[in-house]
Amino acid sequence: MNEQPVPSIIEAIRQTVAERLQELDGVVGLRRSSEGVAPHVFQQGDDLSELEIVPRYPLTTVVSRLHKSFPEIRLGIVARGCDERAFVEMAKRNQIDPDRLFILGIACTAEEAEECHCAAPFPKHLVVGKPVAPGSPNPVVAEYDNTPLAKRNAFWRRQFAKCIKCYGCRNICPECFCEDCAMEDPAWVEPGLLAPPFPVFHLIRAMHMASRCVACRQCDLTCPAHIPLTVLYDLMRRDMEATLGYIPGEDIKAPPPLSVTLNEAPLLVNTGHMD
Amino acid sequence: MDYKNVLTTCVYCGCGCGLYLEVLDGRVIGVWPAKTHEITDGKLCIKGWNIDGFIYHEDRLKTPLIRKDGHLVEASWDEALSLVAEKLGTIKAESGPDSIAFLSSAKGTNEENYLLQKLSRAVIGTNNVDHCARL
Amino acid sequence: MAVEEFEPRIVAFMCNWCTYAGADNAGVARLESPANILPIRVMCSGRISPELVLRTFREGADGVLVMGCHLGDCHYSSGNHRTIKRIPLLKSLLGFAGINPERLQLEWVSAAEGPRFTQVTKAFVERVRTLGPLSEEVAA
Amino acid sequence: MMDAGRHPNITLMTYSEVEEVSGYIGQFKVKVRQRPRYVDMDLCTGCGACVEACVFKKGVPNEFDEGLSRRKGVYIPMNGQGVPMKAVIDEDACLFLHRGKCVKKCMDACPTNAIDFDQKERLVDLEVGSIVVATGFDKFDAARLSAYSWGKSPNIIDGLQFERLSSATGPTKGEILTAEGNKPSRVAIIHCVGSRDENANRYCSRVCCMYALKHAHLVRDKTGAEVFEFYMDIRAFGKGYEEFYERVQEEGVYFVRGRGAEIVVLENGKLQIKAEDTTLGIPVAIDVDMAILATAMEPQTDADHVAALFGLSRSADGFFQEAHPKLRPFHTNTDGVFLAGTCQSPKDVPDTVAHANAAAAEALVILDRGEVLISPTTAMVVEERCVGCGDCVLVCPYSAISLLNSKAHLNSALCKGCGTCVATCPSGAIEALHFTDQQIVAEIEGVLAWQ
Repeated sequence: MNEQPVPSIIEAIRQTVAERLQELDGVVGLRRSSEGVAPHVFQQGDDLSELEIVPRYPLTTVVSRLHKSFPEIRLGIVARGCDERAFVEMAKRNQIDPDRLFILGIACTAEEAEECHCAAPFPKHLVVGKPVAPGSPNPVVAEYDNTPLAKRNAFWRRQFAKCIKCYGCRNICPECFCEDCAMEDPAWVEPGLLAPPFPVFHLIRAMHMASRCVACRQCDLTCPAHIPLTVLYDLMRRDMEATLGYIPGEDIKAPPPLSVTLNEAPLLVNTGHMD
Repeated sequence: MDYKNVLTTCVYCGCGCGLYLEVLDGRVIGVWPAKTHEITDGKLCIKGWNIDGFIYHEDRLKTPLIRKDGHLVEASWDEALSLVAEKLGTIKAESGPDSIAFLSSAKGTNEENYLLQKLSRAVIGTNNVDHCARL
Repeated sequence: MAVEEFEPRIVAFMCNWCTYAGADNAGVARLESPANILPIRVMCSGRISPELVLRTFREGADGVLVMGCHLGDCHYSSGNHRTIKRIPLLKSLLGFAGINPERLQLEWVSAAEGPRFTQVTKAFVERVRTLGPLSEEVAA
Repeated sequence: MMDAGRHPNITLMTYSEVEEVSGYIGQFKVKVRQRPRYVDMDLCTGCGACVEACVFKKGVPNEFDEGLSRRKGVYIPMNGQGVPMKAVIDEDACLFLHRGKCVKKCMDACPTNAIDFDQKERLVDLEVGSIVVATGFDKFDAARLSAYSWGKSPNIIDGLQFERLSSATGPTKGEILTAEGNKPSRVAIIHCVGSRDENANRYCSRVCCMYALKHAHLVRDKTGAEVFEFYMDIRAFGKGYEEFYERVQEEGVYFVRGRGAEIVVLENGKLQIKAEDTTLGIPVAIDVDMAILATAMEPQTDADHVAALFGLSRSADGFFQEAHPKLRPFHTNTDGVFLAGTCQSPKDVPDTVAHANAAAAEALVILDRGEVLISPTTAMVVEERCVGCGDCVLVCPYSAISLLNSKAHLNSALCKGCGTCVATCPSGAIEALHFTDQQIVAEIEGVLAWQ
C-alpha cells in the first residue's frame, strides 16, 4: 500500500497548482472523486482539495494526448521524478511539446523511493517537498552478474510462462506510444501463442525500451501476473549507461544514442570493432 | 477541453474489473486501469485494456436487424421486439417452454441478467438459462 | 545409432557492399568457408534490427553473425555506427535472458578481406560448436 | 584555367568558401561565403600598378613561391599569373586593413579606381544541379619525420620549392641556386618522404617518382651538378614515363636504391645523406649542397569538414571515397556530387585532367538529361503507422527523412536504401523496398530449413 503523503506536501502542491492555473490552460494531476483516484486535468475553478498525488499514473501520456488534440494548449503537470524523466524522453520523440508543458515537481517520500528502488526520487524542477536519498538498488539486479546463464534462463522462463499477453506493460508505459506495436507484428511474435514466445516477445520490448525506460515501474505495478519486468529493464538501463553513457530522462538535449552516429554519441566500451 | 475519467466495469467477462474510460470532449479515447479499485488494483487483461475498441467500431450494430427475403434489414426496436415476442409465443405454443433457451451476457449488468432469468422462468416458464461467462 | 557431431546452423547477415563482396572475394580466391554459414544479404548492417536477430534465433539458428563494413568504410557513411551500438546491447539482453551472448557476433569484413571472411566465419562456427545447440541451452 | 575564367557559362568565385549544402541531385542549395577582395573585379585590369605602389616593402612570405620570396599586401596571385588575373588585398598583410594606418598609395596608383576598402563579406545562395568537389591535396609536412632535418638548413627543400626555384617566374628567375646563392655541385633527391612509410602514409603518392626524375634532369641540365636519387622503386607507370626514366639515367644521374634514412647538417653547412644502398648491400653517406625531398600528397587538413558538408565518405587514407574503385571512380555515394583530382587520391597531371573531365562530363549529363535514375531499393514510409517520433530523421545518413505534420516524410531521391531507419523505427512504419522484413524473414526461414 502507498503511504499517505505528508499533509503539508499535498497542501503545498494544491496551492502551487492554484497559482499556476492563473496562467495555464490546465494542470494534469490526480483527482479523488467518490469513484476513486484517476488522472484529471484541473482547470480554473476546479476544487483543488480533490487533487491527490497517489497512486502513480503515467500522467505524461495524458499530456501527450492533450498536446496532440489541442496544438495551442499550455499545460502544467504535477510530476514526480519519473514523470519528469518520462516527459524528457517523450519530448525528444515529439510526443510532448516542451514549450507548452510546465513541470510542477514533487519529491517522493523515502518509503516510496525504497519501494521503487528509485535512483532519482525527485524531479529537477522540484517545487514541493525535499529530495530524499535514492532507494537501495534492486537486489536481484545487484546479484545478476553472479547468476549463471542457465539459472537466469530458468528464472525468466518461469516468470514469462505466467504472461497472459495483456500488453498492460506496454499500454501503461509512458514511453510506448507507437501506432503499431512490434509485439503485435506477426513477423516477430507469432499470433495465438500463450504464453507468448520466449524470449522474443519480452526482448523486443526491452530493446525498444533501451534508450527510453525511465524506471517509473508502471509496468511492474500493472502486470496481472506479477512478472518483475523492472529487473529486466533495470539491467538494460545499467548496460545502456555503461555502453553509451545514456540515462533516459536525464538530459533533454542528449539525442537518443542508438539513432545517432558515433561522433554524436560514442561507444564507451571497447567491443573490438572500432578499427 | 473537457477531460475526464469515468469509472465503469469491464463488460467482457464475469470478473467485472474496474476501469476508467478516458473521455475527451465527449469521446472515449482510452482506458486506464483503476488503481484505487479494491479488487482489480490497477490490473487488467487484454480485453479490459481494449474495452473501448467496440464503442466506435464501424461493425457495431446500432439498430436491430430483421432478415427479410434472405437479407438483414435495419428495423425499429418496436418492430423487432414484437417479432421476437410473436415468434417466441408461437414456438412456446407449438413445442412447449423447454424448447426455448436464454443465453445471457457479461455485457449486461447484474440487474439486466436478473431480468433475463426472470423472463425465462416466469414469463416463458423454462429453466434453460445460461451465461457466456460460464461457457 | 552413432552420435553425429553437432553442426551449428549460423545465419550471417552481410552488407551488400563490404562483407558480401568479401565473401565473393573469398570464393574467387578459392578459400573454403564453412557450410554452416547461411548467408543473407542486406544493403547495410544498419538494416539488421534487433527483431530480425531475435526472429532468427526463434527460427532455430544456433548463432547469428552480423557483418558489415569497417568503421569509416560504410557505403552509407554511418549506417554501421548504429550496428556497432545496437549489437552490444542486444548481446547484453540475450545474456539477461540466459542465452549465451556469444551466439551473437558482430564482425567487420571489407570487400578486399576474403581471407578474413573465412577466418572469422570458421572461428565463429567453432565457437558455437562448443556452445552446443541453442535448443539445449534455452530448454535447460 | 584561363579558359574556365573566360567561359561565359562559368562563374569563378574566388576567395569563397562553401558554407552549407542542402537539397539533392538536380536541386542543391549551396550557401557560399565570399570574402572581400577589396578590389572591384570588374574595374581591375590586372596592370599591377597597385602592387608597385604598395609601401609595405618588407611584405610577407609568398605562398606561391613556397615561402622562398616575399610579396606585398596587395598582389596578383601566382606571381601575376593567377586566374582571374586581378589584384587582391590580403587583410592580414595590408597595412591599412591590418594596422589601420597606411597612406594607401595603391588607391592613387590604380588607373581605374578599382581599390575599394569598404567591401564586405557576403553570403551568396546558389541553386545548382550537380557539384564537383575538386579541393585538391595538401603537401606532406617533412617536419613530421625528424630524420630529414627539415628546417635545419635552408638547402633542404621540398619538390614544390624546387619547382619555384627552377621556374622563370620564381624567386631566382629560374636559376637553381643554394640559399647562399651558389650553383650547387652535388644535389640529393630523396623519394618517398611521407609516402610508403608506416610512420606517415602507407600509400604511394604516385607523382613523386616522376617529378623527382624531372628535377634530376633539370639540375643536370641547368647546373651540371652531380645528382643522387635515393629511391626504393621507380614507379614510371605512365605513357612515356619509363622512356624518360631511361633518359635521365643516361644523363648521368646516380640512382641509389635505398630509402634516404637521414640528413645530417654538417658544420660546414653541407648536408650528409645517409642511406643503405640495397643493391650493394652497404650503408652510404654522401655529402651534398642541396637536398630535395619528394614529399607525399596528403588529404587536405579540413577534409573531414568538407566531407561532412557534401555528405562524402573518406577512405582509410583520408582521401574522399569514390563510389566504386573501378567502375565509379569519380562518383560519390551522394548522387549529383562528383570528385575531381587529388581530393580523391594522389594523381599526376594527366590523370587529374582525365578524372576532372570525366566528373565535369557526368555533372553535365545530369543537367542535360533533366531527370535522374534512382535505385528502387529505397525506404518507404507507411504513414498510418508513423507516430512521428523522429528517430528515423536522426538516423538517416542522407537527411532524406524529415517530419511533415508529425509524420515521417521520405524523399526517395535522397534515400540510398541502407535500411537503417527501417531497423530503427519502433513502430514498423518504414519498409525497405526489396528488403522488407517479410522478405528477410522468408529468407531466414528458407536458409534454416537446412537440417
